[in-house]
Order: sequence, then C-alpha cells, then structure tokens
Amino acid sequence: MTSFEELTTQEKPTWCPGCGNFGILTALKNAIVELNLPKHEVVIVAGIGCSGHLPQWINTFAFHSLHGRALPVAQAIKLANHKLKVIAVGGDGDGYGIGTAHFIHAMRRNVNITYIVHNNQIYGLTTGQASPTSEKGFKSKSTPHGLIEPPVNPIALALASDCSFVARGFAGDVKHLTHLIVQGIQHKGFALIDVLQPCISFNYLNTYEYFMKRVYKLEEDNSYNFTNKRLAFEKAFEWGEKIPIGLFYKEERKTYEDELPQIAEIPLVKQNINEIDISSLIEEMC
Amino acid sequence: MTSFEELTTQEKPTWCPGCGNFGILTALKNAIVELNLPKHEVVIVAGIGCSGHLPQWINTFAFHSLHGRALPVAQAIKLANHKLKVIAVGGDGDGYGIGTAHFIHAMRRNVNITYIVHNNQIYGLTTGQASPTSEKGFKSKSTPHGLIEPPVNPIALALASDCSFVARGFAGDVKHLTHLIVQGIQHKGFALIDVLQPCISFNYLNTYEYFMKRVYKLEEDNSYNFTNKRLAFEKAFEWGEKIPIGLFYKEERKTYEDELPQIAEIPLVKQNINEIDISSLIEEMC
Amino acid sequence: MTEFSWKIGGEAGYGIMTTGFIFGKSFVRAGFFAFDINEYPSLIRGGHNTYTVRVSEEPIFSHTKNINILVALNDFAFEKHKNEVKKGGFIIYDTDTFNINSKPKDVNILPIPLTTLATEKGGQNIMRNNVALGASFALTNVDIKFLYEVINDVFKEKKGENIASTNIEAAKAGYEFVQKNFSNLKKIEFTHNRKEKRMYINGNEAIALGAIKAGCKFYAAYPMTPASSILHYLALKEYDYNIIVKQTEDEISAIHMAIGASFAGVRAMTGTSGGGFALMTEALGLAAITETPVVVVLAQRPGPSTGMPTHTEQSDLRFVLHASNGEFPRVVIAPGDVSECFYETFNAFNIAEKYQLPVIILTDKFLAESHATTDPFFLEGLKIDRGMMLNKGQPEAKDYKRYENTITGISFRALPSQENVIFKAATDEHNEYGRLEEDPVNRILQMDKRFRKLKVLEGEIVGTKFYGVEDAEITIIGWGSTKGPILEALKILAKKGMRANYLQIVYLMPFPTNMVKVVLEDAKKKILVENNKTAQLGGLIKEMTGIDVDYKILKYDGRPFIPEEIVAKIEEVLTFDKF
Amino acid sequence: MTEFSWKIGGEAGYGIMTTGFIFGKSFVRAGFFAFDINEYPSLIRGGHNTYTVRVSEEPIFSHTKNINILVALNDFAFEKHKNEVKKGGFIIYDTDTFNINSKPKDVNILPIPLTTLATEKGGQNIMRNNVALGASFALTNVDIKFLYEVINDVFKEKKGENIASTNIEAAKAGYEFVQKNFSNLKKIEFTHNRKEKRMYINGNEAIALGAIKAGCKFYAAYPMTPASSILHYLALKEYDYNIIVKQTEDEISAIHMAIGASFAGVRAMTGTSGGGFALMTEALGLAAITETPVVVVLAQRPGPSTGMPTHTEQSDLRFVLHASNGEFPRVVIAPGDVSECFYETFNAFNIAEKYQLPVIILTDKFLAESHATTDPFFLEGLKIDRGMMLNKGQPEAKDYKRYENTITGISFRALPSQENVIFKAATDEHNEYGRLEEDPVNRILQMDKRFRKLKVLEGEIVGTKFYGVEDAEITIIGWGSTKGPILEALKILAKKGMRANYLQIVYLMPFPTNMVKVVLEDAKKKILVENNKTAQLGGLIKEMTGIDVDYKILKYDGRPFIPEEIVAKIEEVLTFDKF
Ligand SMILES: Cc1ncc(C[n+]2csc(CCOP(=O)(O)OP(=O)(O)O)c2C)c(N)n1
Ligand SMILES: Cc1ncc(C[n+]2csc(CCOP(=O)(O)OP(=O)(O)O)c2C)c(N)n1
Ligand code: SF4
Ligand code: SF4
Ligand SMILES: [Mg+2]
Ligand SMILES: [Mg+2]
Repeated sequence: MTSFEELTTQEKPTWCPGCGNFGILTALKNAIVELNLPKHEVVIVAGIGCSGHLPQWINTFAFHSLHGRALPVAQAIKLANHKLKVIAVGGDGDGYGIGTAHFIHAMRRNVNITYIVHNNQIYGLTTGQASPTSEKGFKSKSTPHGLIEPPVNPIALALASDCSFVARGFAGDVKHLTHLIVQGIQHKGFALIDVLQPCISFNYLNTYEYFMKRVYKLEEDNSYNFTNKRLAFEKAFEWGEKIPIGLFYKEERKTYEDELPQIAEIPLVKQNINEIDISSLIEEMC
Repeated sequence: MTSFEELTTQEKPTWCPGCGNFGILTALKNAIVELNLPKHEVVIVAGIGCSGHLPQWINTFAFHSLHGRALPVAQAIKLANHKLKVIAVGGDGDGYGIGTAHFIHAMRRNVNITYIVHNNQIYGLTTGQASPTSEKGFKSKSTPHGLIEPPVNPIALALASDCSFVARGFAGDVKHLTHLIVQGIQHKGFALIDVLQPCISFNYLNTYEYFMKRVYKLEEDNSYNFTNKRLAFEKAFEWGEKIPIGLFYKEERKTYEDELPQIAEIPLVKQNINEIDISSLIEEMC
Repeated sequence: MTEFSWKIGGEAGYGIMTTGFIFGKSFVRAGFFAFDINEYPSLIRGGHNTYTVRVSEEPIFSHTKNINILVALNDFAFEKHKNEVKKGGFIIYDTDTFNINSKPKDVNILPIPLTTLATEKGGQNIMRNNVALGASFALTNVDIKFLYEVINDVFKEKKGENIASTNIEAAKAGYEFVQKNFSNLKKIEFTHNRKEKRMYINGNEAIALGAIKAGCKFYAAYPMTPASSILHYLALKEYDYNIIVKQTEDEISAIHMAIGASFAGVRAMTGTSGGGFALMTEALGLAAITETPVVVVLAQRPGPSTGMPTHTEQSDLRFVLHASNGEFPRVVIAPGDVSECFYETFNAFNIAEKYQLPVIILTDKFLAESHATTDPFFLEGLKIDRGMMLNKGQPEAKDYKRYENTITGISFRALPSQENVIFKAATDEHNEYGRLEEDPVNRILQMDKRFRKLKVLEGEIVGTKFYGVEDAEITIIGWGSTKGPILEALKILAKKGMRANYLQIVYLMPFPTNMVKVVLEDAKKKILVENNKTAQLGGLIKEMTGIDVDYKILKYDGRPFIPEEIVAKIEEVLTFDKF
Repeated sequence: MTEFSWKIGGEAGYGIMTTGFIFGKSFVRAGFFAFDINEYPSLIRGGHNTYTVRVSEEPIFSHTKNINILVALNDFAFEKHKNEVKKGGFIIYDTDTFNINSKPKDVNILPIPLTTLATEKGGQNIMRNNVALGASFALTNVDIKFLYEVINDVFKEKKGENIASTNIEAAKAGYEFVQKNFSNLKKIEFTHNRKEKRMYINGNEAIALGAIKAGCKFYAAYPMTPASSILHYLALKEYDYNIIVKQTEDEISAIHMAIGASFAGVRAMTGTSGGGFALMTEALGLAAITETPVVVVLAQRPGPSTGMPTHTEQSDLRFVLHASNGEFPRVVIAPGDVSECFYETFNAFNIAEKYQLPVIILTDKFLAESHATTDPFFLEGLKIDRGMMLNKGQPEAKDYKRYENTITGISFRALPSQENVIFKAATDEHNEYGRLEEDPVNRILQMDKRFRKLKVLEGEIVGTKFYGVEDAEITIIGWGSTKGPILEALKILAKKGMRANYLQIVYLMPFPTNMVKVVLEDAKKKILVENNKTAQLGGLIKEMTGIDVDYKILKYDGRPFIPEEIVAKIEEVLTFDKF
C-alpha cells in the first residue's frame, strides 16, 4: 500500500506560505494513495514556474523540463514505457502560453496521461506578470495600465481539441480536487485538470475568497451532463458570479498507444535491442 | 481605382497546375479590387509552404516570414502602422501546426488583420506529409500506416479563442471566397478565413470532387445565425457528408489597437523620434 | 577616502530588494557613490536573500569583498555573514526574531528590536527593514534627511503618502534608537560631500532609457529573469513615451513582432535571457536575410538549460556569435557598465538601422540588476541616424531594388505605404528585388553584399577600451560586466605597486582584431578574466589573432568576480610564474 | 577504366528523381559503381530539375564535372546543359516536346519521340522517362536486364505489377529504338563486370539504417528538407522494427519527445535542418543538464533563414558547436560519406548513452540525398553499449545519486519503474541527487563533472581520418560531405603528378586537437576546403591549434564542390604561390 508519508519528501516546499500549490500537491499525493500507485511507477513531468517545482516535493520519479515543454516530454515517456503512470504539471503561462501548441496537439493525440495545470492567472516565478489566463484589465508588472486581451479559455480549447477528459478543480477544495485527479488518472486517455490556484504573492484579484464565493460543483447540478460537448462548451464560458468546477466533459476513445502495434505486446523500453537484424534492409538497398 | 491587372505580377505562379492556391490568389486579388485598396497600403505576410509563396504573385508589399510565424509579424506590422491593411496567409501546417500558439493568442488579442489559411490538409512544399488537419487514417509519407490522431478543428479553436470573425471558404468557389475575404478585411478585428484548398499533388483524398460534393453555404441555411457562438460550435464539428462553408461567427468588439492611447492620434511609424526628451526619466533616477 | 559596505540579509519576499536600493540611493542623494549587488534564489518567499551596498566618497565600479555593516534579519543571515564583517564593523540584528549565541571578535554588535520599533508606531512587520535603514544610517555621519527623502520617493509613488510617512517613522525610530543606545560607537565619517547630482541606476534601466532615447517605439518580450525588468520599466512608461510594449505568448513571437514592427518602419527591440534567446535564434536569420533592423537584449544567467536563473554568468558569448543557421552579419555589443548600457543601446538602434541587421546587446544578471552611480547621461551628442531610408523618388522609384547590390552592401530601405516601391521581404534567398532566386551567381552576390556591411561597419566603430598604464607588467583582458571588478582590481594592484592595464572588448562582432592584436602583441603578461568555464573570449582571441593569453581567471559558480579575488589570482599567477 | 556521367533534366514533378535513381541502381546491380546528385528548386512542379549519375568500373566518391549522356526532357534542359556534354558524348531529347535549333559540336544527337514511345503501348506521358532510361542503356554494353530488374523492384512495390511491366515496356521501347536507329554509334564499353553485391544508398537512408541497427526505438521529427526522408524511411519500417515514429507539431516538440523517450530508457533520435535545429537549441541544454542521451541529425542547407531549401551548404558548424545557452559537453560528428553515415550513427547512440549527453550528426543536402555505392555494411563489430545502466542494487540503491560526482564524470543511470532509485532529472542546477541547488561549490562540482565526460570520451575516439601520401606537397583539410569531391580531387592530382593528402575531420567536438596539430604542423601547404563562406572549420582549427591554413577554397553558392573545381583552385593557388 502506498502511503501519504512515503510520498512526502524530507525537503519542505518553498512555495509562499498559503500558496494554492500546497493544495494541489496534497490532492495529488492523496490521489496516488487512493489509487495505490507504486511510487516508482509514477513519473511527474514538470514545466518551469512555481508550479514546476512540485515534483521536488513528492517522492516519485520526476523530469523537470523546460518552460512550456512538459507535455512533449510526458507523452514520449508514456509511449516509451506505457506501464508508467505519467502526470504532467505546469503553470498557466507554461501550458496555455508558451506551451500552447503542445497543449492543443497533445489533446487530440490522446496519449494516456494526466495534465494538471496550476492556473493562478499570473506568472508567479518571474514575480508577477500577466498570464494568458489573467483577466482583461488586470494590472501587473508587465501590464501596469491593464491587460488588453481577454483570457484564453482552457476548457473551451480542450473541448475544441477533442480532449477526452476535461475538468476544472480548485486548490482550495482539496477533497474535490483529489477526486478529480483520481478520475483523471483512471481515465484512459489525455485528462486535463485545470486548477484554480490562488497566488497570494502576485494575484490580488483571484484570491481564495474570490473563488470561495464563486465556485460551484458541476456534479451537484443535476441538469448537467458531462457527455454533452455542446453543453460543456457553454459551461466553459461561465465565469463571473458563478464559476463551475468539476468534470466538464468525458468521452471514451482509443488512446494513441492503443493504435500502436509496435507496443501491443511489449513496452518499447523492454524490447531487446541487441543484435537487431537489418540484413533485409541492406538487401533492399542492393 | 485598383485594378486586377495592377495586382498581377509579371512572374507567373509556380504552383502545380490545378492547385487550389490559384483560386485563393484570385479571390484575394478580387477582394482587394472590390474594396479598392491602394496596393501600396496592403501588406501580405506569409509563412513557409506552397501557400507561403502567394505574396510573390500579387503586387503589394510583402513580408515572407518563417514557417509558422506569419501572425506575430503581421500583428506587429499592424500595430506599427495601423493605417495599413495587413493580411496574413499560410498553410495548415504553418498556422495550425508549428504556429498554433500564435494562432490561438492572436485571435484573443483581436488585432485588426485578416488571416487566410490555405488548408490543404497536407504538407505541400515538403512533398506530402500529414498535416494537423489531415483526416484520421490518412496515409502520407510520414504516416504510411495511417494517421492516428484526429485533426485539429480550426473553426472550433477560433470559437474557443474569442476570434471575432470566423469563416471557411473553398478554393473551388472563388466568388464565394472573394466575398468572404471582402467581409474579413472589412471586419474590425481579427478575421480567420480557413480555406479548403485541394492539393492535387499530394492529397488524393480531399480533392475538388470531394469538396464539390459536400460543401454547402451557411448563408443559404436560413436557420443559421452567425451571432450565436454555441450554434457555431456545433456547426464547427460538421464534417462528413456535408461540410459547411461561409461565415460561422462574427462579433463586434474592440480591436487591440482601439485600446492603445499611444496610437490614438498618430500611427507609431509617423511619430517623431528625433530629440526625445528623457530628462525627467534621468531625474527620477537621481 | 572614506568608504564602507553594508549588507542586509534575510528571507526572500520581505522587501530586502527595496530596502537595499533605498540605502544605496540615499547615499547617492547625499553626494556619494554607491554600487550594489543582490543575491537571491529562484523562489518567491523563503530562501536566503542578500543585498549589499558599497558606498564611497570616490567613484567606485563594483562591490568588494568584506563588509562594514551587516543587518541580519534572521538567524541564518547572522550565521552566514557574521565573519564577512571587518574588524571594527557593525552587526545590527533583530532581537525580536532571534538571539545570538556567539559573536565574532572585534565587531560591534547592535541588538535592536527592529520589529517592535517598526510596529510600535502602527507600522507593519515588514517595516522593520526601514528601522534597520535608520539604524544603519546612524552609524555614519551622513544627514538622515537623505534617507527620508528617498523612502518618501519610493513609497509615495507606489503606495501613497500615508504608507510613505509610516515608513519614514520606522526609519526614524531606528535612527534614534542607535543615537540613544549606541552613542559611544565610532561612526563612519565622511569628510566631504560634493553634492553633484548623479544617477543610481542598473543595467536594465539604463538599457530601457537608451532605447527610449533612441526612439524605440515597440518592445515585445516574454518575461525572463534577469531581463524582465526592461519589460516592466518600458511598460510603465509606455503611455508617456508612446511605446507599444507587448508581452507575448512566447519568445518566438516576441522577436517576430519586433521584426514586423521594424519592417513597418518603427524602431523595435526585444529582450530575454539565454533560454528565451534560444527560441529566437531562427528569427535572427530572418532579420538578417530580410535585412530588417532589430535590437535584441540578452541578459545572461548561468546555464545550461534553466540553470541558476537568478545568478550570473558570461557563458552565452559563442552562442550569440553563431546562433541561427547559415552565415550572416550581425553585431554583438557587450556593455561593461551602466553608462555603456545606455550609450551602446542608443548606438545599437543606429547601427541596426544603418546596416539593416540584427544587433545583440549582451549583458548579464550582475550588470542588469546592480545599481551603480553615474553622472546623468549626457544627451547632447546623441543623434538618431536611420540610415538609407528611401525618400520618395530617390532612387528612381520605378525600378526600386530593395536588395540592391551596392558597394557598401547597404541598400535603400523603403517602408510599406510608400508608393511605387512595392517590394518583397523574403526569407528565402532572393534577387535584388526581393524575389526568390536560387541561381548560384545571385547567391554569391547577395551573400557578399550582406557581409560587406560588416566590413563597412568595422571602420566606424571602436570596439575596445583601454584602461591603466601603458607600460604594464600585466594586461587584463575582459568583456562585459567584469569591467567593474577589474577596474577595482586595477586600483588595488596600483596600490600594491603593480603596473597593470586592462583591455575591455566592447564589440565582439565585428571583432576588433587589429586593436586587440596591437595591444596583446605588446603585452607582457596577458591575463584573461571571464565569468565562465570555457574561456570563450580567450578562444575568440585565439581564433581571430592567433594570440594565446598567458593565464585565464575563470569563474563559473554563478557569482560575479570580487576585485580582491582577481587580485589574489593575479598574485598567485605571478608567484607561480617566478618558479 | 571505363566511366561515364549521365544527366537527365526537365521540369520538376515529372518523376526525374525516381528515374535518376533507377539509372544509377541498375548499374550497381550490374556490378559497377554509381554516384548521383540531384538538383531541384523548392517547388513541387515546374522549375528545373536535374539528376546526374556517374557510373564507373572502379570505386568513385562523387560526381564529376562533365557529362557523357544528357537526356533533355525539355527545351530548357537542352539549352542549359548541352555544353556540359563531352566530346563524343550523347544527347537524347524528346522530339515530341521540342525541336532543337543548334547543336553542340562533336556530340551525338539522338532525337527520340520519347512520349510517343511511352504512350504507344498504353503507358502514360510520364513513362517517357523510362523510354529515356532504355535509350540511355542502349548506349552502353551493359545488359538491359539490370534496368528491367530495378524498374520492376521500384514500381512493383509502390504501384503494383501492372504498372511495373508497362514501365518496363517503355524502357524496352527506348532501348530498341536506339538499337535500331543509332546502331552505328560507338557505345560506352565496360570491360569487366565484377558482380559483387553492393548497396546504392544515400546519407539519409544510411543514417536511418544505422539508427535501426543501434536500437533506436523512437524517432520524432517535423518535416524539413533535406532531413525529411529519414522520417519517411523510418515511418515505413516502424512496424517491422517496432519503432515509434512520430511527426510532431513542431521541432520543439520533436526533440523534447526524443528526450522524454530516452529518459524513460529508450534510444531516441530526432532529425531536422538548420531552421528546425534553431528551435531545438534550448532543449539541447535540457538534455545536457539532465544528462539524458539524445541523438540529433542536422542535415544542412544554405541559410540564413529559409535560404535555399533544396540546396547544400556546410554553414551550421559553429552553430551546432555553440547552440544553446550556457556551457555543456556535446558531441558533434560529421560523417563524410554514406558508410560513415551508417557507422557513425550507430556510434552516436553508443556515445550518447555511455556519456549521457546530446550527440549531433551533421550532414548536408549533398550527403543526405546523393546515392553512393558501397559494400554492404559490415555488421559484425557493431555492439550495443548502453553505458552505466544501473542494475538493481548496484550501487547501494538506498542512497542512489543520479548525478554522482565520479572520476569519469559519468554516473549510474536508473530508469523510471526501477525500485528504490527514485530521482529527479532537473533542468535547474542540482546536487548529486538531482535536487535543485544553487550553492557555488556544488555548481562547480556539477559543471566539472559534466565536462569531465568529454575528456574521457576524447581518449576513446579517433576524430580524424587521413588519406593520401605521407610526404605531400599539399594537405587538404575538410569535414563532412566534401570528402567525396576531395577524394576524387586527390585522384586527379595524383594523375597530374602532384603529391597531395587529405585530413578529414570527423569529430568536430571533442575536437581532435592533437591529431590535427600533428598533421598540420608537418604539412607543407595547408589547403582548407569548405562549403561555406566564413571558413568555419578554418576558424576552429586556428582556435584549437593556433595554426593558420595557407589557402581557403570556399564555396557558398548552394552547390557542392566538383572535384575538378578543387583541383583547379589548387593549381591556381600553387601558380600564384610561385610568384
Ligand atoms: C523559454 C523561457 N522563457 C521564459 C522563462 C522564464 N519563466 C520562468 S517561469 C515563467 C512563467 C511562470 O508562470 P506560470 O507558467 O504561470 O507558472 P507559475 O510560476 O505561475 O506557477 C517564466 C516566463 C523560462 N524559464 N524559459
Ligand atoms: C522551422 C521549420 N521547420 C520545417 C520547415 C519545412 N517546411 C517548409 S513548408 C512546411 C510545411 C508545409 O505545409 P503547410 O504549412 O501546410 O503549407 P503548404 O505547403 O501545404 O501550403 C515545412 C514543414 C521549415 N521551413 N521551417
Ligand atoms: S509566487 Fe504565487 S504561485 Fe508562486 S509560490 Fe508564491 S503564492 Fe505560490
Ligand atoms: S504541392 Fe499541392 S499545394 Fe503545393 S502547389 Fe502543388 S498542388 Fe498546390
Ligand atoms: Mg501561473
Ligand atoms: Mg498544407
């Protein structure tokens, strides 16, 4: 049985006390415990940002990649050894800004990984510039006169990109978030979990209080049906007095790995590479 | 009066005879003529691909940029001199593949430019690899065993990204396409015109015949309303026996330039840069 | 000559940066010279931060080894830095936060309830930093009013009058506490006080000012330490100076936007650090082949990869010299101090437009973030030169060739919206009109044309600076931010009776081969100083001149050189040499 | 020794590439040696394409200046190439397409209704190429059956038996037409016919084969000329060899995928050209600091920027040596011919894993796309060496240090899913466990550890090859694809009685400084041959050894060297030298 304690590192997180990232870390650990995943079979791939520091403080394998590049690394790890549980984490700048292309294409590709975005609507680690999810008018170091463009909508983008599991959590509700991550990991395919994550140092708008007042759970809305993409798309634009969290959309479709006869029997990493016979290829060239 | 002839270059296009790009070039020239835009006030910015060769054969200013990078260049040209008409052109690989991040963020930014994507569902210039819009199962040089992932959906992505003008044309219907381009240029904001463009050399699936049989015009469907985003989203997924072309969605919102007091009076390029007085900044530093 | 160094240390996220800056600036206001250096980890809160300010009656160019006053905001800071304090120096610590067990010898300990003093008069905990400032000031004979003035300037703007005055109150409390309780301590006495107005500015601010003065109207960037504060500064001034400042989705977009704006006729710049520059490399070639001017600032930090994001290094020299596929002319300028940051940025825009090529300004975290004291920038000589802009009808517009093959390699530049000069800016090889052309003869013609520009430029610039005595035993060679520590090292060496001089290489491309040759061929002992592991300038000198330096002093631990360290290495080298 | 060169020219998009390949391969089947080179613009149809095949009884290493047989499919081809045909040579042209007005002297003109002959028997227009093949074959005494065999191989697989036999019919028609109508022409006579089995393969295919043999299980790439055919070839074989071949959204993703797969324990590669490599530069540093093996193929083309996408150049050498921010060890290998492409790719994977670092294979369009004749690759000696893979319990797994500071700099590598060895691969500077660490002492330790690997590697490789006589008047120095033309130039020089030799530099990093020094210090006249403008290898040699070459033969018009051109330049140089 995997325990919470064995996932906990000696080093303590260096995030600002009160940062929403703590909630995400706890939820992720909870989920791994709940699913009883052996810790050496979990790989966490991170981008760069405050969010990217997460894998340092959870006792699993980790690849800390470049800013915006967690997804290509994570997908390839999964393809190379699909017995692993691969979880990518990153920030909103990381995933929805510099990493946009990887984000969109990973979703349609449907490699079976889980992607947790620490969406604090700010660039945390670089000390407070606007992010792709910062709200219009938001004042920051890089937008002292107010941000001009409206934010990206990750949920809508996911729906437009054939993402097979689309959810939003809130770092202030660890229990609910844990459950979402559990479902995300269990889901066969690419699972996006966008997490509303208060940054107490640089985002004075989207605070705990801000979200406490607004979030409500989709699963508590009986009229909601997470298999209806059109409905999900409509919900994706709900952001104001009320902000939905929970599972927006889910569908079952083949994963990318499912369509690779190359690894139908043996994971790539287990295949013997000694003495590969290329004589027929040489023959073809003669 | 701008005439079709004065837009025509001495050099003839080197596209494969019969290529859908001819239709797009003609429609673009038609549109410029119809709008009577002085040719020296038009700048066409291209990416790299067969599509990217377009500006060579139309007598306007042009910046032939890098693969996937037409949009950042085009947006900046517009910001630097917003009196110009700026039109970006590129391929599906260019815009929806390597250029995805620019595509998504340009749309929400809403700089007043027109973006025409020559969507031939193939990498033309590199002689026939799968593109982000190639259909699932598509066989190409890079996917001899069939493409695994489903295509990106540019229309849905545009709707998810607050694009203020979202349309699809068909290179085989020049008149209709001309009208779309006219509307796109007239639109105040970012206008996406995705163009179904048969590639006769490498895409044997999505041919003229393929589209002739399938396309129908949204404007001929009385029940369709291009101000309804949800409806548009639904239409965006219609791709099979019937394929809609025309205006999917349009909304009026402020352009990025509208919110820049810096250029409210004089375009950036016209501002005098001699003798800029920085003494107060120096003072602040003392 | 009176001088001293002051260091404050504590946890990240508690305003140490502002506090340190205020301390330095107050002394500059008082007519002295200050230089500061900060050190912080890549974390927002927690972790250990320090800010060191050196103050002097005479011009100074860098920090130095030891400190005279330490302000320890926590236990860790006390333990870590207590031995750096010189004999007779002072340690101020917050008795509200921790107790000390042992103390270094010959140092004056000032236990002060910083937090209590800060909060007593209604201030917040964080204002204890101001108490410390006041207390520190009390250890000098400099008028405390300068401190109040600067505190007021800094806080009034950002947080309003009230906060400003509470902060001043806190400083006052610290000042008075020391006056009252430690009146017997021997203060640091300054003898004169010139009162000339001087700037206290860091490299990034100087670059931003240089860009504004040069008429930069478009700045696109993606945040990256240590370049981000250029973005912040310009964004703050965007309305005052009509600059469009755009934070983009990534660095690829940033440089392409700068290129686009420039193509449209606007002076444009982008800025980043090494990782972001990596993403810009492809576009450098685009600027080069389309002959679009663009200025790129690269503020270096230790690599490889994410490396040590908040530290310093000079390890991207070769990278910028060769970044991007293919061969094309570029200019690489490495300012060595804040005023060079200003003037060379101004020059960079002129060069970029006159020669229609990319210009890279190479700095590093040490230069970008350290404030130095300098005379107000002299603006008289600064003339905008936009190069060969095509005015209507000249040349015969009917046959306008954007990439005309001229003797200088420079062709007339037209802008969109100009009539009768429609052209294509092409990323592919092209003919003189900008039309795609793969013919071998045309290829050579256009390649040679582009490279000729660099030759012409070479004649126009002075790529090196020379400091120190002519007939020296030792010649130090360096580039970029090592300038400050080297100049300080020269002072120490002179005091020790050693004859030394210093060749600063400011333009790395085009490389000032002749000047370097002339100086180094005559030099007795050539000592290279670089903040990297592989002696990149050393390799470049060898490549360009065939000359080997005699010794290499290299540092690649993420920290800048300290003058005494350079001196010690030189002495080591000379001693070793005697055997 | 009998040899000849054959060239076919016509519009792009009409199968010239396949035709040329078939021609060469047929002669290889017949036991001869062939070498080919193609030239085409960056267009799909239209524009002018040529394909030149040189055939010989003896081993040959490149194309040569003149041609013996020209097949002109259109007017343009005729006019452009007619004067390249040697005295006594042949020109075949399609009388269905154009008429000729003037003809070169001393050349046999064969007007043939290629299109008619192709279509007569129910073939399509495009099959006239096969008619031309048959006709060309008829000008030699080689058995036409080899042609039929190869046509069959090529078309049967791709288009089915029917198409194959119609193509053969067309060839036959051409063959018979010449037999009948031009029986009086003196044929090209081969005297022997060894019949050894040899490969006809280009650089990209050789790299793909090397990778497959090395156990590469993951190839991620974004299409880019001239690297794309590696992607195509591997994709075709992905099921046969259980390789995951992934076309990605861009090059950034491609290299990160390769790194990810490798981290998980699978041998992985990516491939691109200069522009795509520019986008990969940031990730090189990531591979380096996380010590993840990765192999990157860069097939060069002329830059800057998009440049001339379908042509050749050697202008990215310095770029790959210094790409990415910061300093880290990397290996750069430049194979010079197809067999080196194969063996060095195999080596690249071993080196990448043994030393846990990025390895770059640097080729160019000329090498990537030209087929050469070579003995079947010898597979016996090829042993997979995965380096210090951690097997359970070794070292004491309880305290596993992924980045342990060892004497060699190489640390044991564990893979995800291994128990008790959980570690963090970190892009920031880190300690031996992979935890973020900014301490200066640790920094130096890890930097030195990483660089030590390169020192160890240096002892293991032989970075140069040496050809020609020992005691030569002339020493030619080159790298990469110039090898073929230089080897041919050596032959010509020898015939002319000149004593020349050739130093090929195969490993550019670590640079074989000692070997280069030894050879060049003794060399009488050092002549550098590079397919670029700025003599990048020349600069590198100067930097590493201090040695200046005596002459530089540089070519940067997008075309590879022709042996005769090198010889002519050398003669020029020697003549000039006498004065
Ligand atoms: C290529 C590159 N550009 C810029 C940076 C600097 N950088 C580090 S983290 C970051 C953004 C942080 O914001 P986000 O991704 O939202 O993460 P957060 O810190 O908010 O968790 C940036 C721009 C970088 N490391 N690499
Ligand atoms: C960075 C980079 N990668 C790859 C290429 C090679 N390349 C040129 S065009 C192209 C794709 C062409 O496809 P698309 O964008 O759909 O345009 P099309 O030719 O179909 O119009 C590619 C991959 C390049 N020029 N630059
Ligand atoms: S800066 Fe914000 S996101 Fe980063 S650790 Fe602090 S509170 Fe969290
Ligand atoms: S390859 Fe396709 S897209 Fe390109 S010019 Fe030919 S038909 Fe058009
Ligand atoms: Mg964030
Ligand atoms: Mg396409």
